[in-house]
Amino acid sequence: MLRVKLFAKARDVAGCPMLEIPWKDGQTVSDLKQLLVAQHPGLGPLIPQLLVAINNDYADDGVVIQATDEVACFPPVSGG
Amino acid sequence: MLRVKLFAKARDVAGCPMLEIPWKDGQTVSDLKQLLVAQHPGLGPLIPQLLVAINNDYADDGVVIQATDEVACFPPVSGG
Amino acid sequence: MSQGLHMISLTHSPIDYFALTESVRSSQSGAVVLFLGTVREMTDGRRTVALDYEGYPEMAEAKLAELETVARSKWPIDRIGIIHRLGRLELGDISVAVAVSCPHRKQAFEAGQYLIDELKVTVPIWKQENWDDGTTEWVHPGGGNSKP
Amino acid sequence: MSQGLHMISLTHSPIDYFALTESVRSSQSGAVVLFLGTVREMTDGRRTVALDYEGYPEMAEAKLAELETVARSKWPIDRIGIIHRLGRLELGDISVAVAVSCPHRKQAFEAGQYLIDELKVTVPIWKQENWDDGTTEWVHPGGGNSKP
Repeated sequence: MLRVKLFAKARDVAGCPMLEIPWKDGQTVSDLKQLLVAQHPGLGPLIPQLLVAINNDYADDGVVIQATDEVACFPPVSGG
Repeated sequence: MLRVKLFAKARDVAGCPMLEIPWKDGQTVSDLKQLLVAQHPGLGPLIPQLLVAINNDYADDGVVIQATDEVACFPPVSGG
Repeated sequence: MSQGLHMISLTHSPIDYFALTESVRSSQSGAVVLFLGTVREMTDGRRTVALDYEGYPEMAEAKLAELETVARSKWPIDRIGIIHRLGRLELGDISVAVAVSCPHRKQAFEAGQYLIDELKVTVPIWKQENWDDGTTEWVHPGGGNSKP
Repeated sequence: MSQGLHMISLTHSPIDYFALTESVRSSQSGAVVLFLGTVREMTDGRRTVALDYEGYPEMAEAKLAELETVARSKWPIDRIGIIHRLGRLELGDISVAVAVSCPHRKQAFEAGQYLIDELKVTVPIWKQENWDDGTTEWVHPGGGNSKP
């Protein structure tokens, strides 16, 4: 299982700050986005802007995620 | 007589914070500079950069000075 | 990292920008620039009553440290201090303070503006508007799914 | 002049930049920029032990008021505060503080930088260096006898 932290509107829509996603070796950021929507269809509209962070760094769609990575998904940031 | 305030290096060179210059109607900023050097030759080297203010505003060489104006002469400013 | 003195943190308390500014002053620097972001009442004709800030603390601190490293590679920065507040903020409250000292003022202005501009697009913190009609709304700038 | 709230002055005392910054904060503004000029030890390899600032107070205050008017014509400034210190300043002391608030940060950075840049060329204040070899020297930027 991959543990995925959610923040801001993504957390509100999912109704949960942390999701657990069944995970296979070799799956990527892009795969994660599909699995998130399958589990929580409400996240669909957020996907085009959704940012994925692996171990505190932003990751592009093609990056492979290990089940042991620290992963977070969230909309564009708006601090300041 | 025209009273002329001096500041910074101009005051140090003249050795005085206020000079009194015999003044005739119609004389200009340019005339004032010549009269200053005549009275205090040490001011000569400062003249090319010397700024003249009339009633709290910078004045060009051609401006006519009234004996009742508030006049000040000083080198380029260096505050901040 | 050997980056000299700095104070970079997230807090749920009011920001003491005086202490932050004092922490970047130094006789090696002729210029200090402080930026404060404060909660503004009106945005595009709508009235805000409060903002709620949420952060992803571990990553936010990592990104702030990165930001410091990059800024130091671009300008001869003496000291940097950044504090971002999280939680409920009322009108006029300070949400973020960025202080930087440099030998000369142009460097300090450029570095200060760079730090707050980059903070706003790379550091994982989000704000939720509380409008005066009782509705709430996450502020999520639009624009592609590329890295910010 | 109806220019809203402002605090513009010369002083022989240490500058209370915290009070100055508080005076420009407002819930109409999302951004505050504060600039502090401080006495730097090293200039072109020479060591300063102190600076003496002298001003022409009546004209300096007139020029600062003009500066405020021009800045307000260029940016949507909410509040402005400027304090310049005169007299003997030691290393690290604050010689000038400029604070400005605006709705958005880009405006506040631009206005703050404009105010200090213009102050340094138009406001009649002069500094004298006290070098560590015991000599003193007026700082008088060169350049023609045109208006600054």
